[in-house]
Amino acid sequence: MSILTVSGSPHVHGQQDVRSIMYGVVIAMIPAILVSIYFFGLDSVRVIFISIVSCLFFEWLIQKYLLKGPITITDGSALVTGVLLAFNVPSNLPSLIIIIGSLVSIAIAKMSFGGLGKNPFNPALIGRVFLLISFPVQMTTWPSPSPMFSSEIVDAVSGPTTLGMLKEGLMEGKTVGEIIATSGFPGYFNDLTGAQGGSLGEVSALALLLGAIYMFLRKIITWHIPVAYLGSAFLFSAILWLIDPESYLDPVISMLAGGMILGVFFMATDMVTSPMSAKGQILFGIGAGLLTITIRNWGAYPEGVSFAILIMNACTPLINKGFKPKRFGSVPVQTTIKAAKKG
Amino acid sequence: MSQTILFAIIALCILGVTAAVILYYIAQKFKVIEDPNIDIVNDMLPGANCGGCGFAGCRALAEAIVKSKDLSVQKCPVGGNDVMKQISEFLGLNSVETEPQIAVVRCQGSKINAPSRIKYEGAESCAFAHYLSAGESGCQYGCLGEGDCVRACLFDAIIIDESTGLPIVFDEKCVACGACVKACPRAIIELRPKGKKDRRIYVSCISKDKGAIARKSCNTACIGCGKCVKECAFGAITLENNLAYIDPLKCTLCRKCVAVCPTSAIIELNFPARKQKTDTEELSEPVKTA
Amino acid sequence: MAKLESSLMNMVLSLFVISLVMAAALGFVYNITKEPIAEAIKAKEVNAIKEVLPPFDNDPVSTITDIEGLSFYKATMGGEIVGYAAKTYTDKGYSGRFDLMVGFLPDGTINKTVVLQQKETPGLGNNILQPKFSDQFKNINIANLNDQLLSVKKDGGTIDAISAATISSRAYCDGIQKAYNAFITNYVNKPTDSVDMNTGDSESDVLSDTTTNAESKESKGGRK
Amino acid sequence: MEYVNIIILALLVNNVVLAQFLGICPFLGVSGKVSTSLGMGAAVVFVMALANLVTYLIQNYMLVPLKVEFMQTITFILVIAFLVQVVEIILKKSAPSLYQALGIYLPLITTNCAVLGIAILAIQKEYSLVESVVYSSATAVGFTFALILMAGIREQLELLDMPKGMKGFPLTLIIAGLLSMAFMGFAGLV
Amino acid sequence: MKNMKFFTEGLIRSNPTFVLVLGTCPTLAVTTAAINGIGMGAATTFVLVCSNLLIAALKNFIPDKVRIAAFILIIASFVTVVDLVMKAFTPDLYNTLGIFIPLIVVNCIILGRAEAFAQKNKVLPAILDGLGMGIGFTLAITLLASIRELLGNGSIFDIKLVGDNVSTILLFILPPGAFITYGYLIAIMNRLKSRFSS
Amino acid sequence: MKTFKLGGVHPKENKITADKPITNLPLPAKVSIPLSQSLGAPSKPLVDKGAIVKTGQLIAKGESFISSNIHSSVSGKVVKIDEITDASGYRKPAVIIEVEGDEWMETIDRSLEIKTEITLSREQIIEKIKDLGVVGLGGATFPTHVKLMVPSDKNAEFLIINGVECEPFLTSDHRLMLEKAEEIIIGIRILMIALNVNKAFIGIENNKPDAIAHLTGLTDKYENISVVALKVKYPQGGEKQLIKAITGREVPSGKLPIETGCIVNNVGTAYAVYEAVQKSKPLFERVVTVTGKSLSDPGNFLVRIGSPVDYLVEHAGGLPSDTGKVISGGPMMGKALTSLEVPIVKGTSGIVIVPEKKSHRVNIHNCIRCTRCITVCPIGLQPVLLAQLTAAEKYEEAEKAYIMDCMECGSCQYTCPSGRPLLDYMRLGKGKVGNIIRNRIKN
Ligand SMILES: Cc1cc2nc3c(=O)[nH]c(=O)nc-3n(C[C@H](O)[C@H](O)[C@H](O)COP(=O)(O)O)c2cc1C
Ligand SMILES: Cc1cc2nc3c(=O)[nH]c(=O)nc-3n(C[C@H](O)[C@H](O)[C@H](O)COP(=O)(O)O)c2cc1C
Ligand SMILES: Cc1cc2nc3c(=O)[nH]c(=O)nc-3n(C[C@H](O)[C@H](O)[C@H](O)COP(=O)(O)O)c2cc1C
Ligand SMILES: Cc1cc2nc3c(=O)[nH]c(=O)nc-3n(C[C@H](O)[C@H](O)[C@H](O)CO)c2cc1C
Ligand code: SF4
Ligand code: SF4
Ligand code: SF4
Ligand code: SF4
Ligand code: FES
Repeated sequence: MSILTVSGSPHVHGQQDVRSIMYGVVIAMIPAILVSIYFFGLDSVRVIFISIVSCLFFEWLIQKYLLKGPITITDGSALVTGVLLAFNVPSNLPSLIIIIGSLVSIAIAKMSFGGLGKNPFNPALIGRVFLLISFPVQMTTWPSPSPMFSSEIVDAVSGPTTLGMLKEGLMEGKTVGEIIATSGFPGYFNDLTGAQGGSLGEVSALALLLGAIYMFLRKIITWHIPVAYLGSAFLFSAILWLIDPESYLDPVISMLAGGMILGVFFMATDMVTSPMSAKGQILFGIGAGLLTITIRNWGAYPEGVSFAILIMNACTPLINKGFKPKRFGSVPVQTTIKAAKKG
Repeated sequence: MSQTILFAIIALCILGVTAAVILYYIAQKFKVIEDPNIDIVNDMLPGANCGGCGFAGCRALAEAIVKSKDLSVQKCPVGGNDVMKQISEFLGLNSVETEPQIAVVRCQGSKINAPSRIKYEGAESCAFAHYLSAGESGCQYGCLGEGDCVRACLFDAIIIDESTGLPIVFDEKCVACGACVKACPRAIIELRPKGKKDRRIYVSCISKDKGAIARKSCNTACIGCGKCVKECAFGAITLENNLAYIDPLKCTLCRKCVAVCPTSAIIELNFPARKQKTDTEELSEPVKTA
Repeated sequence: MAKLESSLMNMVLSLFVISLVMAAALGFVYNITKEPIAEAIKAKEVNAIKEVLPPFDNDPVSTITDIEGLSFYKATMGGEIVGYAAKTYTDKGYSGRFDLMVGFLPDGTINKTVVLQQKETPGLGNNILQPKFSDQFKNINIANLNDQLLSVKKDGGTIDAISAATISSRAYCDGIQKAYNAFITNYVNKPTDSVDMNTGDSESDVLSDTTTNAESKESKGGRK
Repeated sequence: MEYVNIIILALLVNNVVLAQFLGICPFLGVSGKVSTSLGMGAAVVFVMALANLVTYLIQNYMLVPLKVEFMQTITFILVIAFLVQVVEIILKKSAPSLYQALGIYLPLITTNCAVLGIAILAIQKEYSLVESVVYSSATAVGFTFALILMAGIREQLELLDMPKGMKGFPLTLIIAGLLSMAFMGFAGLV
Repeated sequence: MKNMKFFTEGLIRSNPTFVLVLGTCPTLAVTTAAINGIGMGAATTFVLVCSNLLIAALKNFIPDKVRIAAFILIIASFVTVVDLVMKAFTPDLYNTLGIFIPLIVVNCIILGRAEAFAQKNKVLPAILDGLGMGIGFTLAITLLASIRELLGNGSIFDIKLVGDNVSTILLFILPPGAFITYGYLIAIMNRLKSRFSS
Repeated sequence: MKTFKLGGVHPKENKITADKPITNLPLPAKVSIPLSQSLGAPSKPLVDKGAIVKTGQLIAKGESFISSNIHSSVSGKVVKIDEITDASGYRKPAVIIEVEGDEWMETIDRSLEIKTEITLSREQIIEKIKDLGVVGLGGATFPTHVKLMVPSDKNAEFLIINGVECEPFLTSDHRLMLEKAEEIIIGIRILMIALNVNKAFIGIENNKPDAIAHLTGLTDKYENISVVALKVKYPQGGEKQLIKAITGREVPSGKLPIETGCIVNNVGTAYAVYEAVQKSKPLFERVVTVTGKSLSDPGNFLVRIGSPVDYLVEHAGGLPSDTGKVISGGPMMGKALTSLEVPIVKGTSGIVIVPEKKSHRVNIHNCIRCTRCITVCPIGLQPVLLAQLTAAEKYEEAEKAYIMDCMECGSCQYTCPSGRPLLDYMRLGKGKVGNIIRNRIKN
């Protein structure tokens, strides 16, 4: 007999651990990674690779030399951050800028607070917003997606995103109808399957949805945030569209365009930075949905998802304070006796 | 030119004087009776109202100080230590001059002296380890090494020595605040007079087990043999519940008891090395940890 | 000396005295700095005018005329008009209003433009300060171009917008266009009406051949 | 619409703390707890609105007629300090419970540069009396908003152990930076 | 020698920016360019020294109950002087510092020093204290401003250090950059301090 | 199928001894009977060193309100009354008896006949249960007689018999229900008389269909006793959850089950009550499951109280060499032993041998705020918050967040993907908060 271990109960543990959750998210992102490689080719591989490696490297560096604590880069969270950061940038982003983004995500947004689980804001989004604000030129010049093996020679520099095109058009005083008619608008099908311009990860809504379904089945995410988010955003944009279809986008395209699907399923659901009760998560989703549409339509930035999620991240502790789970035995006993008699 | 100056003067004086007069009368009319000490302490504070102390302004801090009569947690970033000293003098808080004290750890049950018989896994908390079991060595009095005392110390004056698993106190950092004493679930840490030239002698064990049992779990346990009691010419050592205790007020630091203790449970600190001590003297000499 | 007691009298008195002295001192400083302040403001204006116009020897600030809400200055060299400077503005900037100074040669050619005051985003919008951008307006004459003149290429004009700062670039064009319109209607097309121009005699000849159809074209767009 | 614009601008787009850097000291100091932040926020709303009302009157009925606009700073700060004291004294006596909730924050407000800053800005922006009061109230609500967001986050972090050197001001500032980054999303709303 | 201590106190040990963390608004707001740091620092130092001087000189003439009001009056006057003088002689700097010049009045450092130091000390120490604090403040915000200018604009004191086509990290001269840079600077100072003290 | 609503987990059942009949364990050479075996104050010894005792003889008396009598489990000589190390390694007083034969007290009815007729009155029943040292065998070892003395202002409506056995591995209750069903039903009827209730439920989890069928068959003739099949979900066996599942009633926070008119007793307790009341047999032996995947011969044993654990393990095939942990009780709530020399006590329901590989906790990460602990908490607490509050020593806030309601079921820690020691902190916090509350009441 070896030395006996003494610990408090329970002495058994469930199946899921941090690693399986994080790698689950990575698996869920694989379809989108493949689609992005299909459309953007080697550039996509470069961006994803650099982003992952630098995220892991910075996490290791900080844990080893600054925090001097245990090194946990294998827990998968930096990996998720790396992939998601890559998903949030254009495929032609210079490597140095990607590295700066990773540094911001990991060093400022995550490790300053002590690492996994302690960060109040979503690291990948902080990285992305940091880059968007710092390098607006590079971050808003999108290469057009060009399917691999396709013989067309495409204008590699600017394939505007659905939303970018819209914003631009509206500023020139065109109506939504005109923009759609004149600008080679991607349309539902392209938005869904791939050919919409934009960041690596938002190219194909379908691939992202596939990953989301996987995460559902694995119980990595719950329905509350995505449903509340998409629902409120859809309703809000539908109302605007009904009021004035000239200047507001059709709600279905609104849902598919931009980083909506990516943000809703992969970033708003980050458990670290979202509320801890079901009601709170629904409130979080609704808030993010409304903010997204507000910023998209009236703000300076064409895309509101990142900001909306970050702002709701900031509200999360307050939401957590407001919503407590229902407690056993918090109702007077007579009520339960009566209820039991009825039922 | 003179007109501007005149108007400036008029504007400011009218404002200033009306303000002062109104304020004076309102202050008289709405006077609230309070502990006058609050005002005095408030006046001692810098009055920057910066909120840096965590209170809502200087007056709030003054109120807190006067009410709690405790200065240990209050800090004014603007005024600094001097101001706090002045306040404490005024409130008569630290007036009793005590001999400087220091925390001592009364356990030598290190990884070597008291080898582990079981392995504890769980919350990094001595309090919980204490609740859960007697401890890895089996000594139900000894240090659990999970560092509750370390976490309690605000001055980084106490750390766990990796090699022994026991806490060590840094003389120069410890301010004898007693936080670690309160934190230790086993009452291992004691505040003792710092001693002349930082020299201290104390029994580094608190096991009340009978000799044989105590010895079973730890090589350096006090076994209650009473040799030190006999040896001490000053009556500084008492034996109770199988455990010797050295009264710091009576102890003259003569070091005789240290020599006679069969288990080296008595520790001497900061003394010059003994002259005739040879390396071979005691093969089984336990590791000194303090 | 012992500290004064806090009696009502002492309190009012000391505050009164301090107010008095301080107010007096302030008034005094104010009087001293009044002139330099006014001069500094004027110097800034003159400097800007100097920058956008060829050398002159009069005091253009004294020739200030208000046309359509913009200030126009006339510069002469030895009594001969060398150009007009217009202080114009736009509200369409990324961060709201910014002020510009444009220099026109008597024949309607833009001599130079400078930014007087702006709050555009550093590194983006504030690249309008860079000569690379503003020099594009040099030597443009309305006569040589169609009415698309002062707009960025995206809107069909000739100006290369600063990348990722189309808004600021547009706004810049908007400000210049404002000044141009005012200049054309008041100095070029209506030479005799410009009554309050104290030297409004000779320029009509110079400019009479400059036909223009510069309607006040509001450039579309701008952020909502 | 005019007022809505002023409100959105002051509350979100040009948030006093996060974009304009006014009132940072209390923002850093009093944002430890949500309850305290609410008290402080309420006090600031009250004092700011009152201060803007009074400074508007002083500017337009005293400084301008007398042509001593250069006395703005000195008169405004006097009036604000005076107001704060009066409010404090009166509250303490006549509404002790309210004083406990709000009054204790009042002294902090005198040296809060947001109050003086907004008073001066309102004059610079040539707001009317009503606009000025709306502007200052919205600004103060914006201040409160930033304060409670920060307090919520700090309360949550309080329970976790943070890296050693980062505790206190550094983390608070970095959170403020990230918040301010998030708030940049509101850019261009009006 | 003793007087020297009054001077160095504010420079390092009680540096208003990094240790006391007071006067944060100008620290964050004007530090978009190194030159602003110097300007703001100089203006603040001037007010600090003058008000310390006057308050130390007048301390016995000011009854206790109105001392805050009197201090505010004195400080506000000097601030107005600075305001007027800068408007007259350095109009460009005046424009960039904007509203933060009049706001020197409410900078906690100044009132704090008046209360904590000047009203209890003689004139010379008060001046030295003001000078030390002021210079400590100036150096600190100039450091902060230099870092922000370098990262955000690629220049220091308007001297361009990178090529025209190199993109700089814009965020650093925007509000978030101010908070973040300041936060990390304090963290670094804390670390240095603990390293030196142990 | 009935179950409780809030929270719950489903650990792997591993009931490997479900088919192993209860076997009588031979007497050990020496037993150590601790003087503190039930909740409440330790009992006072009545025998001295050297005394000769018989099986079933009273050797220690419970003197305070909540404490119970202790009887000798063997016959032989008291060799000493001394401190022995208990399960957690602390030294506690015990009576140590050297076994000499097996001579039972004459008062005990050793006949094999099942005595169905209940002759005693309510008071006599309770008195007998008290005298014969019956305590709850479901875990908390709460003296049963105390439970039966329902306060005069409360009214018991239902007796609920807890045959859930939701802990993985353990099967002692299961076997008892199969082998001693008739006795258990008589015990239930006795308890019903003692409590003056006319309805009893037997709650059994659905993973024991044989027990459900067997008991349903036997209770058919009693219309006031019914068997309720329950969904398999941990902690179904928790008193509050069981009451909720069967009656739909919720025990209010901080209150006892009697508030809902329910009294819960374990099946083992019911059997012990039968033996005490009908056969005058004190509680000196119980069924213990000795199990573990690495054991060669796991089983359910009828064991005398005071037998050392290693003796039991010996009979279950000997201690495997790779053992890393030994648990007294089930893996969800049981206590890890510090040594194998400790005695079996009234509350020991099982001994689980865990191989070294499986005896360590999973890697600890920072909490990722995944909310799983909150979702599974059957009390609806926020374990993550409570653990953080405890670690930060914010006990007042922990109290306000209802830390005292935690029933220490361990679901939270079981499910936490970060392997946070949630229950460790919860227990610590409960201890501290409990002290604070006690001090408050005192003052
Ligand atoms: C923080 C920030 C500041 C900006 N500042 C300006 C600015 O000052 N001027 C400007 O024209 N665009 C600015 N923009 C960019 C606009 O939002 C918009 O992307 C651009 O003007 C139009 O893009 P284009 O020039 O590539 O067509 C800014 C963007 C961000 C994110
Ligand atoms: C301090 C204390 C007092 C109790 N008092 C009573 C009581 O008066 N009546 C009763 O029926 N049960 C009482 N109980 C028993 C509990 O209701 C419960 O049955 C017992 O703690 C065992 O529950 P468990 O095995 O689920 O932990 C008490 C328990 C404790 C800890
Ligand atoms: C989490 C938890 C699980 C429990 N599981 C069981 C169980 O499976 N079987 C059981 O009889 N008692 C179980 N108990 C104990 C019961 O709550 C209750 O105390 C017991 O049934 C009362 O009966 P007793 O007094 O006869 O022991 C459990 C308690 C807790 C807190
Ligand atoms: C469902 C899910 C979503 C996640 N989303 C993100 C994300 O958007 N950005 C990110 O940096 N990390 C994400 N992570 C990884 C991890 O939670 C994150 O790095 C932590 O915020 C770091 O403390 C996600 C993890 C999960 C399980
Ligand atoms: S807690 Fe206090 S007494 Fe203990 S080591 Fe630290 S400073 Fe000394
Ligand atoms: S001395 Fe006490 S508190 Fe410190 S490690 Fe040992 S047991 Fe823990
Ligand atoms: S151990 Fe306590 S907190 Fe955890 S799930 Fe069970 S009842 Fe809830
Ligand atoms: S289950 Fe664990 S990781 Fe998840 S919220 Fe609870 S403590 Fe945190
Ligand atoms: S400088 Fe302290 S609040 Fe602005």
